[in-house]
Amino acid sequence: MAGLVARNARWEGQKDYRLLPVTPSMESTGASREFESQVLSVEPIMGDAVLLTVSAPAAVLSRLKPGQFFNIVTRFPGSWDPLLRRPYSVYRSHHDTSALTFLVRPFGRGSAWLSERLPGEQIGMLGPLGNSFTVSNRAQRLLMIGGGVGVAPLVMLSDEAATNGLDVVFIMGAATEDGLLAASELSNRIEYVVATDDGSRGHRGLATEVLGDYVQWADQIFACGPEPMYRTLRAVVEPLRINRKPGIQVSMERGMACGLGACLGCVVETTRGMIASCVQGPVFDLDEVIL
Amino acid sequence: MAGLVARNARWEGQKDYRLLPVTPSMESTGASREFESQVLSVEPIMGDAVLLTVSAPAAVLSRLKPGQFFNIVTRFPGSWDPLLRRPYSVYRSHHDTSALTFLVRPFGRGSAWLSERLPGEQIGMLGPLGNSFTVSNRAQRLLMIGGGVGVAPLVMLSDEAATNGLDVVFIMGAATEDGLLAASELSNRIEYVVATDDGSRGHRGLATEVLGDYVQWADQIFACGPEPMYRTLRAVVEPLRINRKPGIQVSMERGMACGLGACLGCVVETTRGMIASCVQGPVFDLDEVIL
Amino acid sequence: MSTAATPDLSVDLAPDNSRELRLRNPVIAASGCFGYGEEYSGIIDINRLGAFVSKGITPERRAGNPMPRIVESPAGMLNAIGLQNPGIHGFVKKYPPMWARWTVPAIVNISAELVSDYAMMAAILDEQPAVAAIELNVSCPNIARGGYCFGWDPLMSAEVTRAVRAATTLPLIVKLSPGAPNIASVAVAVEEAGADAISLINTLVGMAIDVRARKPLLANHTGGVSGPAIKPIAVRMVYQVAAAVRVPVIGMGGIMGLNDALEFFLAGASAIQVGTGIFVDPGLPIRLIDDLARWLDGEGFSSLDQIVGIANDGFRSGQERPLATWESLGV
Amino acid sequence: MSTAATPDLSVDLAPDNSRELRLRNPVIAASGCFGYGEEYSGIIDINRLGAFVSKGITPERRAGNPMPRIVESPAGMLNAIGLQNPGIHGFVKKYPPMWARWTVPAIVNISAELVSDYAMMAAILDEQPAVAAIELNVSCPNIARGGYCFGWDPLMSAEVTRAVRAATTLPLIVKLSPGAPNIASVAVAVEEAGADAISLINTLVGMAIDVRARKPLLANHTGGVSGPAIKPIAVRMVYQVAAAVRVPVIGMGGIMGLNDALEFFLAGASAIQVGTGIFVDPGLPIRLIDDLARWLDGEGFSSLDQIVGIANDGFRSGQERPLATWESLGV
Ligand SMILES: Cc1cc2nc3c(=O)[nH]c(=O)nc-3n(C[C@H](O)[C@H](O)[C@H](O)COP(=O)(O)OP(=O)(O)OC[C@H]3O[C@@H](n4cnc5c(N)ncnc54)[C@H](O)[C@@H]3O)c2cc1C
Ligand SMILES: Cc1cc2nc3c(=O)[nH]c(=O)nc-3n(C[C@H](O)[C@H](O)[C@H](O)COP(=O)(O)OP(=O)(O)OC[C@H]3O[C@@H](n4cnc5c(N)ncnc54)[C@H](O)[C@@H]3O)c2cc1C
Ligand SMILES: Cc1cc2nc3c(=O)[nH]c(=O)nc-3n(C[C@H](O)[C@H](O)[C@H](O)COP(=O)(O)O)c2cc1C
Ligand SMILES: Cc1cc2nc3c(=O)[nH]c(=O)nc-3n(C[C@H](O)[C@H](O)[C@H](O)COP(=O)(O)O)c2cc1C
Ligand code: FES
Ligand code: FES
Repeated sequence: MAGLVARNARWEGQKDYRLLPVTPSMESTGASREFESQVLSVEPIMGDAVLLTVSAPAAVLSRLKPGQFFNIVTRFPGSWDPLLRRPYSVYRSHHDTSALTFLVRPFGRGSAWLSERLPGEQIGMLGPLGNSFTVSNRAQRLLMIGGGVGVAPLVMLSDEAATNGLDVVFIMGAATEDGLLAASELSNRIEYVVATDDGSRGHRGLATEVLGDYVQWADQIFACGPEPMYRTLRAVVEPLRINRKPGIQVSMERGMACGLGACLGCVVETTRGMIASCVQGPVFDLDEVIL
Repeated sequence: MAGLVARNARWEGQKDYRLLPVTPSMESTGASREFESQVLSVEPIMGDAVLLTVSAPAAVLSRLKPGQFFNIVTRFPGSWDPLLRRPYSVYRSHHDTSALTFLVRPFGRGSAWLSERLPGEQIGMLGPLGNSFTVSNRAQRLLMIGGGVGVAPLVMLSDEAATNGLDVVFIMGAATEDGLLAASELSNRIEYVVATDDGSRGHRGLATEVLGDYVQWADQIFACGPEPMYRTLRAVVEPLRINRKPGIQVSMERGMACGLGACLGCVVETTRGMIASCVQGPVFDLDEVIL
Repeated sequence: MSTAATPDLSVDLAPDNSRELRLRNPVIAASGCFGYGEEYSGIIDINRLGAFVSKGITPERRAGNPMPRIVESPAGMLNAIGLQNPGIHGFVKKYPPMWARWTVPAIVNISAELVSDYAMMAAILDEQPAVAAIELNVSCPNIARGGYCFGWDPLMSAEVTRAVRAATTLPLIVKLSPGAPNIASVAVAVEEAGADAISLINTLVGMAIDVRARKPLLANHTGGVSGPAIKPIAVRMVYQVAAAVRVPVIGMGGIMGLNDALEFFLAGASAIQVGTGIFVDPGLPIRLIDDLARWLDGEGFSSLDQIVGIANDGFRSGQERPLATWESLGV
Repeated sequence: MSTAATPDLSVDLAPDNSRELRLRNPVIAASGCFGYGEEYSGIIDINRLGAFVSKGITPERRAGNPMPRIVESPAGMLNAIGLQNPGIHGFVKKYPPMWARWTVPAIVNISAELVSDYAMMAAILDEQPAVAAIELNVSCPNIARGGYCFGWDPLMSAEVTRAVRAATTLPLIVKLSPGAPNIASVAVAVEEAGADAISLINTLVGMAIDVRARKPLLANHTGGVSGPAIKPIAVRMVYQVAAAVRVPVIGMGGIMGLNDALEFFLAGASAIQVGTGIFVDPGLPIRLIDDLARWLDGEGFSSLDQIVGIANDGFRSGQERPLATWESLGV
């Protein structure tokens, strides 16, 4: 391999120390962000959805921030169909038991597979990935608004905010009462406001309809749900804001392949251009997103 | 659809009554040979193999003959990989409980999947398929020789022969003792002769080596195993036979797609030409097979 | 069957041919995957199919390839059967008489290495009342052109189509090869040469290596890839062909269920063929007929043609397009 | 890494080029699946790779296609990213300086619509010390020829190869398009035109229809199919190309593990690229290096070249063959 040495001599001289080699140990500790989790529990929630709790290395939990997600293998070993990993936001992290909880709604093949796991099974994880919700240090009052499984990252965000003594109003909408998050899932320091399409609980109609009352109260707004919800959100909030305050952070949902900014398959069109939502997202300032 | 009627008038006149329409009820009764089975039990046997027992309609059991097989779905629902069904010979049929038992050795993806099923799960079946071993009504002494999972169809054949008061010698070979069929799996009316490569039980060496002593005793020989075994079988038996007696029937193993004679992917080269082993096989007269 | 009654599933695959090819429904069993029909009798109700296509017939009898002839591939399979068949003369003695007693239209798939042989077979089939149509398989080597595949070249495809057209008045379906770089130009050429309908896609050429044995798994080395793995390629080609021609298009490639079938109809197929899917799930073609009727009904359509091509901007526009663009190259 | 030490995995991908392209192992991250390298730093030990290929670079900056850009397909995926990249000028400012500090060879993949633009980019890259080689992507529309894809035609592929060869002395890899009807003839043409190595296959063009929305799932309509689904086609093309040319062949298409990689080596590939497999399993390329070393060791081989092409009868025979035969058509 003389040629190789010769060829690389120029480089050997000036190795890049920003590029630390990734050792197998880093993989087991999750330092490389690729690791295997063990399923700890699977509990039904919000109708047909489940709360999937899995083990995770301490190194992963310690750097995890609300709004981040994991790109999860949702495939039977030995089968290449379905092929791609699926991204899931963290619903809650458990430092005591070194575990993570995800809220999974069976939708297509991947989520159906994931929601059918049994305790003890292994699952391939990649993460934590993406940016996160950022609570300004001047903010005391946080308004959360979630639609369907979109509540997942907002629950972790609310957990932290409540712990840090911030005031949180959590608005959730669903088709019927069954689709709602049980109040018991949220700290009792949090004001939980619900809306259902059929009025079976709380306000009859969309979550965005009860939103108005809280906009001027809030220092920051955090939302997660389908894109149509963000359009309504914008329409409702815009007239009530005074020079772009309160700021609105939204988590954008995109199909993903790599989850690492390499494939550019998950971009979000923004005033800054096409941005990879797996690295510079999934959380965006609603003001810069082109819906 | 006037055109259609017009076009088909010529045919309508002379409908084919050999082509009976297949009704949904035929599917549930297995009369169409495509049906769903429920897994009843999965028990370890012969080292890493399992005995898989599944429910089957009475209509299927009543026409099932030794040497026939089923083309079984070995895939997770919602996944197209691996794609094709796998053929498995019937190891034993249970008229009392209306069930079938297969002997499955985990080998690749399909057999691994099948051997991991749990009681209560559904499995897609197509069968019974293929021809069968034929015991001449002049035959009293039957010699069976099986290698590995190749013993499967010979067990069903021996069951029937013993019940019909025929004399059966059952020779089985395996690498080690663990690979052997337990004697308890065979009727005590059957003489069970074993050989192991390491001599851990019975004759040390190949099953074909103990064969010689029984050839002239036998009226018919039935074999199932890998093709090399058939070459040895032929070499050993040929010098001992008198004008092609005893006759030798072998079950040939071929990769299959349709299992119905439609794709011609499973042919065996014989003195009669390329024969679809899923319909005119898997059982062939060894004298006509070109190995 | 009652459910299947509601919307009109019938389709005319040879509108300009007086010996029309009108099917009661658009679900056809594909060539090489349904034998000669009888293999599936008793398993499914063959007479409910829109039609079925025979195994490929050649001028002379063929013994086919040595084994192994098939091997699984990711979400698909490879086959190299080698056109094992009794040859056109043996074929006509045996099968058309049997088919004459069936109500399901039987289409005969023909393969050859010489234009004259294709024409010869077509002339023989022309006289068989129980043969509803011919499917011309152009995925064959043209030995008069150094073996270059007929189906890869618009001119060669048109030449063989013209010769067969001249030899028979039977409805003529030309089955395109996915090996053609520009499938739409081949489609336009065979349409002009007299094809009543166009079917696609045939298998893509593939190979699998047996790492233990250190040689190709198939005795023939290469084989045709079929099944779900090729579906995206098939849908794309159907979409491009259905925009370029006006004759009916018959789509196939990896259809395993209603959603797959709908992808082809929405892309512009007037009918579909099911091949590998029948091996995996023999009940599939009949279930597709019922599921399709139920779906159309549920979506408020009264006939199948209301959905053909509705996902295809340029459906039957036949307009001239650039040979390729970043867009059409999938970039 | 200790295991990886034993057999010699090194490979020379430009034996006739004085600016050689010698890799410490044959595992390369494929273009468009590894960004510019940095995206995977910290996830895997990039410096252990044989090399990596950059995202495709174009003469001008490109914003890429609207969303959705990717969708899953059976045992594969479709992508229509639209070559989102900063353009050659923005590229050279940012990435080569970063790569200069790495020990892993960086290969730049270039795409254009004009022969002159390809040559312009090659000339710029020629002066970048941190660029180890150029991979010429000919799966692009040649607007001077009505958009006919460069890679579908031997002459057009040779023309652009010649122009790039004249513009740089860098090791030149030409990446073939699977859309070519006769891939071996394109390979021979680019070899004669000065390619140091040939890589294949790029994605096949596919499409998926959203049945609910009644339109194509990808905003671009068509997209490139990659992953296990295309592996049999890729292995077949590598087998045919490796028999026709003498320059090293780099194989890719659906490699997800050691057995897949070995299929390509045995078919005649001197090196492999991993694309979609990295998305599914980021640890794959590094694991392949170790698994390959262990396998060679276990099978008693002391170096990788001992297995290259051993399943290929005609390996590097370069002999003239008929354009196609029943056998080569998979029949
Ligand atoms: C950053 C991020 C966080 C996410 N967090 C969660 C979470 O906490 N809980 C959760 O349940 N899901 C979450 N998702 C969605 C999740 O990644 C999957 O897309 C979803 O589970 C469906 O995947 P599937 O395999 O079941 O369906 P697929 O088989 O992938 O999709 C079936 C069909 O539906 C389409 N489709 C896929 N996903 C959706 C969707 N969400 N809405 C509408 N159509 C869709 C696909 O394009 C496909 O055509 C998140 C997505 C992103 C990008
Ligand atoms: C008529 C018939 C009856 C059969 N009866 C039984 C039975 O009773 N019990 C049983 O366990 N199996 C039986 N088989 C074999 C069975 O059908 C499968 O081939 C076997 O289980 C392996 O399938 P797989 O999916 O696990 O491996 P695959 O993933 O299909 O195969 C893995 C690799 O091994 C090769 N291969 C497949 N099968 C074999 C084999 N048997 N020997 C060597 N290489 C192989 C394949 O070509 C592939 O390359 C029978 C086969 C036939 C044709
Ligand atoms: C085993 C097998 C044999 C085939 N034989 C033929 C043939 O003789 N003539 C032909 O035109 N196509 C033949 N085909 C191609 C199919 O008709 C069909 O075009 C292709 O398999 C794609 O459809 P599918 O994915 O539904 O199988 C064959 C396919 C298979 C799998
Ligand atoms: C998201 C994505 C982007 C790609 N971008 C490029 C590209 O810019 N240039 C190129 O030559 N090939 C590109 N490719 C093709 C791959 O480099 C590779 O040839 C193909 O995906 C087959 O390999 P695979 O099955 O391992 O992915 C891309 C592939 C994917 C999946
Ligand atoms: S998922 Fe690949 S860049 Fe975001
Ligand atoms: S498996 Fe199809 S003919 Fe035997």
